[in-house]
Amino acid sequence: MFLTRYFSEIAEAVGSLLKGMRMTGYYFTHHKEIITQQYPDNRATLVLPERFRGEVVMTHTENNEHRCTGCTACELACPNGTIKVVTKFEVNAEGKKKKAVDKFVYLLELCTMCNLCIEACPTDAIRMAQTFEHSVYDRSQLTRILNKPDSKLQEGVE
Amino acid sequence: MMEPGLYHMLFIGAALFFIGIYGFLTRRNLITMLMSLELVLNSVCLNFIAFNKYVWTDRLDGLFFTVFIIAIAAAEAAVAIAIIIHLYRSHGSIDVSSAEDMKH
Amino acid sequence: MWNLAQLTDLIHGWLYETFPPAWALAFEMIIVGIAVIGLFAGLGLVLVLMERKVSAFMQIRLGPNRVGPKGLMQSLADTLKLLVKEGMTPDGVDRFLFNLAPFVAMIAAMLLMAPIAFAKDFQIWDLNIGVLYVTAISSLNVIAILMAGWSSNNKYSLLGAMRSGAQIVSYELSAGLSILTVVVLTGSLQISDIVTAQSNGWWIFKGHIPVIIAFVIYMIAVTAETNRAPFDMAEAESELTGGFHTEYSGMKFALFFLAEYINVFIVCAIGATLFLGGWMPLHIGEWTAFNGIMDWIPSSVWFFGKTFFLIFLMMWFRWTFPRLRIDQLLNLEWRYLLPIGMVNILLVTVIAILKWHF
Amino acid sequence: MMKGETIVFYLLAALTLVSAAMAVGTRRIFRSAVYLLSSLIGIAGLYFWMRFEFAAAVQIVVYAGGIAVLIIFSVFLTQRAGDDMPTPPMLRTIAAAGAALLGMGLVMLQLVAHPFPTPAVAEVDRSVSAIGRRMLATGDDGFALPFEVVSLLLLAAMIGCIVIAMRTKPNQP
Repeated sequence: MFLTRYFSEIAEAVGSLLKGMRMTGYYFTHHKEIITQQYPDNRATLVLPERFRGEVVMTHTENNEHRCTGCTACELACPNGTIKVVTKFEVNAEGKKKKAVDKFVYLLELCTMCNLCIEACPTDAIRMAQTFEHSVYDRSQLTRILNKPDSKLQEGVE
Repeated sequence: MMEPGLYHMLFIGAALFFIGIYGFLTRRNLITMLMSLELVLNSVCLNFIAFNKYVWTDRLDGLFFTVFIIAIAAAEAAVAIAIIIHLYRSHGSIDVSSAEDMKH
Repeated sequence: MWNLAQLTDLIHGWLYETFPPAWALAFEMIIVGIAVIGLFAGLGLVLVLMERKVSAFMQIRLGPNRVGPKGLMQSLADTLKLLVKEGMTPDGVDRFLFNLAPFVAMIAAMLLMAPIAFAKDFQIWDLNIGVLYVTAISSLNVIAILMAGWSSNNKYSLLGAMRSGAQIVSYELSAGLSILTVVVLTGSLQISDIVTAQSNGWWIFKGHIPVIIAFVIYMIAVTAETNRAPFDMAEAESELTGGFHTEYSGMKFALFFLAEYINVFIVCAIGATLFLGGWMPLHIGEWTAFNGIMDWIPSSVWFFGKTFFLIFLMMWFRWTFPRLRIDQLLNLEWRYLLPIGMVNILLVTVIAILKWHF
Repeated sequence: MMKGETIVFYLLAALTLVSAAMAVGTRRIFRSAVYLLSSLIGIAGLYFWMRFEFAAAVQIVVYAGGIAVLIIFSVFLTQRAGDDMPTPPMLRTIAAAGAALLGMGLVMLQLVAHPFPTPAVAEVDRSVSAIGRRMLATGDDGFALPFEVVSLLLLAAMIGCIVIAMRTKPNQP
């Protein structure tokens, strides 16, 4: 029947439009749900989501020890060639030579924060930090060495 | 003669009429000819209103004639433009000379 | 109390005592002109800021909040920027029409101010054909858009202008029909008559369902007529790079922009006058105490309150609905709004003849 | 000193006549349409000046809002931007101008010579409701029949436009 279809179309259209207007009207009347961050002003109180990925850092304990064994699994996992692990051989107390990390070079300018290196790391030595203010005046400052000077491998990490 | 009255209105009406006639005679483009015709119709309307205002003040006939002329002009313009656009589609031009094959 | 007629009478009397009549009339015209231009500037500033704030809140944003307290000076800063920008005239345009078009848009908007009753006894020109005058002059708007579109010598502008022409000419019919429903009930085209006819209740309350339908159709049709989203086919940034005002910059663009907002204000003011009682306060039957309190609120506050409510409604449409395609747009008008409007006006005529309205 | 009303009249008359002359004189077709529009608005202003508000509003609604837009649309559909119309041949221009001037002279001679009757004093009520009553009255001074005839004519014009503008299918000859 033509007329019933005509009017049911109109009723349907009006109903769906009112639904949309109810949604925007809800947002309009609930100012507390505003998600805009007034960024530079609220830097002190800024809370980032837990899973936000800013840059790769290496965790160090208070004794200046890290957990990186220099296995280069992260280097292999990285799709962009962001990480270069320079290794050296250390002589341990028993007189054996052992591979250890010399410089963990991280090229921030190439990194896409894809998290693959963190997943590849067998010893949980690196993690994603939440810092995001990365702008610098010189590109060379984006090349970072993640292991702190004179840091040692944590005991018991193989 | 400074105070505007019937003669001023009739002068404007006559001038508009002959401006329209001049345009109708010189132009060969159908749309501009239609525009000239609109001027002619308007001059007639103006005369009707002027006579209603200054001579037969106790009647409304001039106003009614104007309203009916405007309605007819609207119908005429709509039909004319439909014909013009159809002519443009079939002949690719709206010059009156392109419509000459209707003679045969 | 709150009587603006005393103020206007005072100025009128003083002018006619001090100056010869011709000069007094000229001065009155100048005063009215300055008042209208001042209202334009004020409305432009307020409406632009309101639109940005409303859109921001509806999209869970904050909106402008840097210039001045809570961003209140933002539109002032925008105006300053547009004023000092270079007004470019591109090569190959029809210079005369290109520069004339924004002013035609402004003049049409200014002429529309004449019959609007801003408060009790506060009206520039109480024409006996008030509503018809408004529909007549508002159709001049399309001419400015067509002029801008053609003279820009740009295919996007031309397309925008043609879309806008088709749209405005067709939606004018629906707007006119819904205006006619109120005219049928009132029996007069004069704005002051229409307002006083609503002293015992606004038409939207005492006109039964047909007037409500007419109100809905009116709001849809004027949203289309002022080229606002979801009917902004003439500008359609994402398809036509701005449509008819693609080539405009600086002050000429600002005039188009301002004319759009003034038109929004005017159609909302007319809608408020026709359906929501203009400056008439809300009265409910025999509740004298309630009616007394409502009378105490000045009439201009009532008028602007209703108008801004309708403007808010239009902004709500704009920031909720997606843009229509041109064929959907014409479908909506010719298949739905126009037939419904015609049946509606028949219903209203029956109601008016049988005196069912109260 | 002239009254304000007189000045307004002369301004409106000048607007009407000058823009009408430019409408038939210019070689750019879109400008011609815009000048025609301003001439029509000038005539509406003259109606306002004579206190025929209803006629003025109808003039603006139908001419400015309808016919001018139609004409501009047909210009959009049939012309290219930037094209000028060719100048008419000199002979035709002179002949047309001569004919128009001659006719104008003859009409003006008749006009000045003819005495028009003095007006009846009482002005009839020209409000919209009075116009509406006359429009639908069937008596001696009613206009119900022309009204119906015009509405029939509009219907016929509408059907005619639809028939003319209907696109014939491309595969048929």
